[in-house]
Amino acid sequence: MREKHIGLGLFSLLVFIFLLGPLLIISVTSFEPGTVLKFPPEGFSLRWYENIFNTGGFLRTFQTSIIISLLGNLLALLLGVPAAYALSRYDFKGKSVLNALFLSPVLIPGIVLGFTLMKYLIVIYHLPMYLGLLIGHTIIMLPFIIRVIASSLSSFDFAVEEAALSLGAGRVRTFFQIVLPNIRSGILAAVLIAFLESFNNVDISVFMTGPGVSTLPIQMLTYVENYFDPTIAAISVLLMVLTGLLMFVIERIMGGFSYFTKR
Amino acid sequence: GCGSSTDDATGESGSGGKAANKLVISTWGFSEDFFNEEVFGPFEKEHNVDIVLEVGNNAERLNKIRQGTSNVDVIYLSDYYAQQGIDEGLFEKIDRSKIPNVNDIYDIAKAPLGEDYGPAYTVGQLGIAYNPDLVSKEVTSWSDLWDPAFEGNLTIPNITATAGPMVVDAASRVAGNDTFNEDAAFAELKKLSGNVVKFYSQTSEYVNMFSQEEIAGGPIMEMYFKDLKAAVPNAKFVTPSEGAYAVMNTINVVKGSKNKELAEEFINWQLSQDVQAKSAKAKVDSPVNTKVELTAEEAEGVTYGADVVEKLNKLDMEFVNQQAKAWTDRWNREIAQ
Amino acid sequence: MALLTLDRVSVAYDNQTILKDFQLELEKGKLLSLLGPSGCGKTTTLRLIAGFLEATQGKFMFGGKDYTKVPVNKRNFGFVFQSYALFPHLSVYDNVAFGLRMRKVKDKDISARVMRILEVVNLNGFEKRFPQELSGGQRQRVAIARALVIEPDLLLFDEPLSNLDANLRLNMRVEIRRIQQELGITTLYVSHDQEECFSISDQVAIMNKGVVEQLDRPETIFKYPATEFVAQFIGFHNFIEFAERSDAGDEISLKAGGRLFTATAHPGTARPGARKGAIRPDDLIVSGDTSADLANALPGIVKVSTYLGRSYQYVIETELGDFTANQEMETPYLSGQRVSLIFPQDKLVLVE
Amino acid sequence: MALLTLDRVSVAYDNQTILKDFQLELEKGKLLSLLGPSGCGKTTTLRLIAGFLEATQGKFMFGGKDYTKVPVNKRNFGFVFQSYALFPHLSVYDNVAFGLRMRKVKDKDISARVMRILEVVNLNGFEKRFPQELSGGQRQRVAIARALVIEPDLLLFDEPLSNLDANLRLNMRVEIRRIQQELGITTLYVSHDQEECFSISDQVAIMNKGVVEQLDRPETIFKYPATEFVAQFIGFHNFIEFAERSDAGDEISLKAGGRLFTATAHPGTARPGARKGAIRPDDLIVSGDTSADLANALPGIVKVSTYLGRSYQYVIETELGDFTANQEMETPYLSGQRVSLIFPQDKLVLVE
Amino acid sequence: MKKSVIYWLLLPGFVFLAAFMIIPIVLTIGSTFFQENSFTFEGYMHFFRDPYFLKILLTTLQVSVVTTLVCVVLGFPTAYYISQKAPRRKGILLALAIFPLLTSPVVRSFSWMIILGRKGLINNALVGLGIVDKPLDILYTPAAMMIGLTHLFLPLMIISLVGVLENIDNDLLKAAQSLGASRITAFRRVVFPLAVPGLVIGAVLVFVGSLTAYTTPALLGGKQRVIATFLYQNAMTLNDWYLASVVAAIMIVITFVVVGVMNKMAKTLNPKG
Ligand SMILES: Nc1ncnc2c1ncn2[C@@H]1O[C@H](COP(=O)(O)OP(=O)(O)OP(=O)(O)O)[C@@H](O)[C@H]1O
Ligand SMILES: Nc1ncnc2c1ncn2[C@@H]1O[C@H](COP(=O)(O)OP(=O)(O)OP(=O)(O)O)[C@@H](O)[C@H]1O
Ligand SMILES: [Mg+2]
Ligand SMILES: [Mg+2]
Repeated sequence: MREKHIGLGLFSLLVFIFLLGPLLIISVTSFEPGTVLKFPPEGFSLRWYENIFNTGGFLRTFQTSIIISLLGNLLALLLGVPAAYALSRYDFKGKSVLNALFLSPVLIPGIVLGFTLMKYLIVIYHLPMYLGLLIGHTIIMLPFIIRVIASSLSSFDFAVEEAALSLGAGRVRTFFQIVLPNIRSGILAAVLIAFLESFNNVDISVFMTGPGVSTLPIQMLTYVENYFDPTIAAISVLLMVLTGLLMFVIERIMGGFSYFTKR
Repeated sequence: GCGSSTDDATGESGSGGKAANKLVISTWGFSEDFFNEEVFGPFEKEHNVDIVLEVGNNAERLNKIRQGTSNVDVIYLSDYYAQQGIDEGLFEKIDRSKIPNVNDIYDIAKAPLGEDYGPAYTVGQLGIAYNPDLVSKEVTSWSDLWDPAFEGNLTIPNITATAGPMVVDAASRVAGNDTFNEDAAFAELKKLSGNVVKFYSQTSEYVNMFSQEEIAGGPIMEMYFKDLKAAVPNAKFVTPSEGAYAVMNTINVVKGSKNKELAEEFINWQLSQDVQAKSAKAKVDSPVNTKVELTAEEAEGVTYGADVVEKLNKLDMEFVNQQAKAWTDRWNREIAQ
Repeated sequence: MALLTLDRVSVAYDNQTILKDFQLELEKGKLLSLLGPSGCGKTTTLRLIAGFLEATQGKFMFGGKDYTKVPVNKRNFGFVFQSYALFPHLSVYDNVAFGLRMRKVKDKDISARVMRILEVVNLNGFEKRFPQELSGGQRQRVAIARALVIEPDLLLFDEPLSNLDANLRLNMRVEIRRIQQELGITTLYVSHDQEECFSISDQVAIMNKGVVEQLDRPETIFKYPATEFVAQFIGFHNFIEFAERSDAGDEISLKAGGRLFTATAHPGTARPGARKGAIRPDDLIVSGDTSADLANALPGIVKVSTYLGRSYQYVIETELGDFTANQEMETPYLSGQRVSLIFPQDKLVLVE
Repeated sequence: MALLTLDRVSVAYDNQTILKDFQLELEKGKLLSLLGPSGCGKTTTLRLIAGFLEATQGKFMFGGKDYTKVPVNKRNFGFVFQSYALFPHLSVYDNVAFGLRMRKVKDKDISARVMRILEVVNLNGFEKRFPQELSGGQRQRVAIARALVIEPDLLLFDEPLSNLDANLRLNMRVEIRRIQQELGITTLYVSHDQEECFSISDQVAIMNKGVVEQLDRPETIFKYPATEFVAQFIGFHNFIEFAERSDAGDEISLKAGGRLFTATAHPGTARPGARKGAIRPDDLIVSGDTSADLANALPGIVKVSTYLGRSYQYVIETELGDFTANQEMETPYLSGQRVSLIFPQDKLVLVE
Repeated sequence: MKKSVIYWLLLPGFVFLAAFMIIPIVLTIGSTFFQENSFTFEGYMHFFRDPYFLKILLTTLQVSVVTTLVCVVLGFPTAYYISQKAPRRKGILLALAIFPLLTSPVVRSFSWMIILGRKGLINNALVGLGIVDKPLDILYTPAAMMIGLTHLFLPLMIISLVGVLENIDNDLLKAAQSLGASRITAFRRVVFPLAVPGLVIGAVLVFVGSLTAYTTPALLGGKQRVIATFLYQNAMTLNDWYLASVVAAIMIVITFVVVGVMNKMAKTLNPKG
């Protein structure tokens, strides 16, 4: 049976080459000493990495991006997890409507959503810019959180939940101690997708940034409108390294990616 | 420091706050280090004011001004977008007496959008850059873009880019019209479309394509030529015989600013010989102040000298703005196919 | 008064009624088994009592209080699931300790109690394993340990031993019964294994299609099934429709196909109208003696003969239909052989 | 030659060896049962044969061909899973029809065959239901129907009846045996139910810790277990360690605790060295007659008495340890009563 | 479980979305039906009468559908492969799969230029091997656009699929195989339908993403226009939010229809999904 996997493995390898090949090129070009992206690079230099740290905007907006993405994620989890639970555990009237509703932020072109949010949150509701940015990001994360968690709950054996209840655990406690640990992989996947979605977001952020408030993608966008050097490639590489480290930490601290294991 | 303060920038919309010692400037965000050190920093020190920056491209920043979501005092915009702001009444009229340095700048830059509104603090030129290794012909004129030498080798700016309308104008000239003729321009552009590999929206695309030899050349602003040269040392920049186009960036005071006088003070500072010279030498912006003197080396890649600047073709931004929608539509239908 | 009372309870899935006007009573400290065919609603009844299901009507009383609306986790009932329902992310130890932790038992006591109960279910050494790493039977034993360890007010078992092998099943049921009696835990028990039910129960309820057909002490049910369904279910596989019946003192005279039979009138069999006779295969005697005048006998021919381990099973064709009889013997009768079927008078019962 | 041969096969999960040098042979058309305690490797053996698991070493031959590397779907073996493994997205009908569709059977024939087999497993009317909407027993019946309907070269059953009630279990096992014999399908059967195994098997293999302890005809195993483990497992719960043994013709004389016993020397019990006696609780006779000189008898005191439905079960304390005996009787002996235990000479066997 | 609890669970999310998104969007879209205070379909008629617009709409839909299909074809086996791996490997592979999301569109398009360009790796290889004698035009064609979009959205597809695939009981696949299904058939008839919920999520994300994507088509797509181009031009350059909202409304309706159709199809594949 092992041999049968070879075809599949080969196919997956090609897909991974497709996904990662361009990243390899980016990584290589980020070491270009010259002021213009080149492939193959004409030498080796870390100057564009230095440039990231010397250009004030990147660190500052990186921080903002992280904070917004994390806070938004937390908020989306608080709002989304109960909803996902209700949607996958129970049958009730209006379920399909609510399902569609919770998915809807994905279905609206980002720029229109961004513009509308700016018009309403900032202009009409008079929310501070930072809060507006947070709400906007929460909105776009919510569907990912709800759908991914709901789909992993749909394969959860709820008899296990009943067992916990019968042993005296309250509903809330059962949820946190029994249900949650068993859908870890779903939660982690949801959080990851949502985080990336938010971290990379341009459409919403473009409208929700203002004097002193900006996110990394916006900063990067601004940068490439004016510069052509490999700094952005270097940032991409750093982000990948950072993600890699994060994964490594998850692996080490939380006992590995058993988070992604079945049941 | 300026720009780097994220604090209290959030709660500002609508409320005045400590407006007296804070100046919000909306700009593109390039050469931030240079601006912080040489432009904003000294001004902050001299006037005991905190400068807070909003960065982004023209359209985004103008949109925010429209919605009033940010309490910007001073805004840097290209002339095309500044004209939109003016048409929509978004800017304060300036008091030129408060900006004495305006008298030292090229005429073309003094009031590109009318006496009531801000001057251009930099004027660059849109010419043609090309890679002589790939183009057999020596390029001297806009009409050379139509030459078979550029077949499948050319990029031109998209209509929505700042330089887009300039190419439309150039096409009209190539078609032999002294005054702008829209139909002729588009007919000519349609022919050009065959040579075009790609319409570029961002200069970075141009630079990348150029360095990878996906293109041999096309219209580009002189300010970016140094980057092309870094990639292709043989690259050439020419001012076409019909004349290059003036690319002007203006600086205006936003309506409702509580710091109008300080804002005008700032505009004056931006036009000062000191700032202009420094930014020219750092190759950040081409100077408009006539008192700025540059050596030949310093002038490379910079649009410099009255003789050059005064010869530039200048579009009527009000007209361009009125036509923008129609041109975009025609461009999409007739050219970009 | 009964500790537990189900008072005309109905339960439905979607629109399909599973239990209808269901009645059940159980006294404190007793063990009652629910026995019935697949799909008759045993699990449903247990789930209702546990609080996982809501009745569409009726009342559930426990200890004199109305429990109909009491939430699951406030009931302090232990439940052993048919599908184990172990916590996949917890080790065997933590699975068992869960209920104790919920009760804020001290860590030291937890450890002692968990280890003791794991010993009871024969799983010492498995504390650190996770459910995925256990065989089916091992999982079920963890489930039993988990429910037992909390010493609940009511224990609910849904076929707890069905995946265990015969020996373990034997030990476990003795163990369950011992613990149940020692602690005096009132218990409701569902199983397919009749012997299991009979051996550990104070009372047995035979269910059919959402209704209790008979609720009695095991001995009574075993000997005197009240209805044909119960009789069939507990192993009276042979039935005779008698045409006539006349009761005379201790003896009941019966007639079928022109033949006369007698049955002893036990208190349980004195069901007035009943004219259907029932007898177990084990109680039917197959005799090679085909002489005419045996009492309560019926001539027949062996149709099928199967080895059952201990005994041989025969299907015997007679003028009153086919009968099944089990008999221990060294050399079996062969197919086609003529035999007599003898219906011992005290083993023949009458059911409705 | 055997149709199926497992030749010194080993299987390991991670680093833990489950089967070690496992040997098994099965002849065409026969039904062999694997019987053994929970966790002994029965399921593992089945999965190996089905092709779901790979042996770390050894060979699996089927029909004279090396099947070790043949992919699952080319084996044409039917498998009934312990955990059902029904397709949750398919209706009962489509679940059963799946295998036929894979064999490109015509829609009309599929329909006929599916409906027939659903009738066999007593599930007509359930065609449109989905697995989630069935009770445990109903699910298992669907799984059986799904495996039977394709009439496979080899049928593998993993405790197929464990969730069915006694009656259905009885019907189903007769049905399985009938189909198996009619179609001559070679079958491997795992069950915890000994009676089930004995009644339907041509051969029974008793497994212990990944090894076959005894493989024989059911009658032989039932009467003459070869080892203490097998004896214990199939219900010889009473053991006596004899100090002396002397064989003389048909009879074996034995001595324990100063008492003399005799056992009949059946061919199966003539195990030279064996000096451990074993006897079933059912075969031990409990007598109220405590007079000294009964043959093969041992005096004792009743410790525990339990009702088992048909009979009473006694635990009796003697000088040779505790013995368990089952006895049918109207009025039971009471705890504390002095009794005699009689070991019928032909029921006492000697095991290793 | 009281019914009301269900609604309490849903309420916070609902209120949040309603207040901050639904109402604003409905008002924005609603306003496209009003010009000078009277109800009108003008904005929409304008578009649907214009064959030029319809053609672009069609092209965009084509690109989105093809991208979605390609993502399914590439993503499904890969996700399955990942889901079968031991936990540790699985985590690493998933991490690798999401890396593309971390790169800026501009650098990414540069790397595609390196790969697909006239002097790029592929053309160099093709010409070098003598398979073609003139470099192929791949960059700046609709194909390049689809490649870029696939590269961008494939990770989302993979993650969504791994989420459901890893929860499918392996015994089911084995049961299917034992019933005579080849690995592929078992996959198609059992694993695939059971993975449908994840597939739908993945497909919706990819489809909507491709439909509304602006940067990637703009950078890689050459002269090809997509519908998002109009939206951006109107919104950002021409400051015509009325038309932008009209285009947005059209796109929203299309997505709802497509998502609806996908859900329908999913239901027939897996009625219990
Ligand atoms: N979730 C459900 N939806 C619809 N019908 C159901 C559901 N669960 C059970 N049923 C039906 O309810 C009836 C009773 O089911 P229950 O599980 O109580 O049976 P049971 O007596 O425990 O059977 P078994 O001995 O097979 O476990 C069955 O006919 C079953 O098909
Ligand atoms: N995936 C696994 N990983 C590790 N150990 C396993 C795994 N599956 C089974 N085992 C172990 O292998 C041994 C044999 O398991 P198997 O399932 O074959 O037992 P079994 O005889 O079928 O038992 P049961 O009658 O309880 O079903 C058991 O000790 C079990 O704990
Ligand atoms: Mg049940
Ligand atoms: Mg097993």
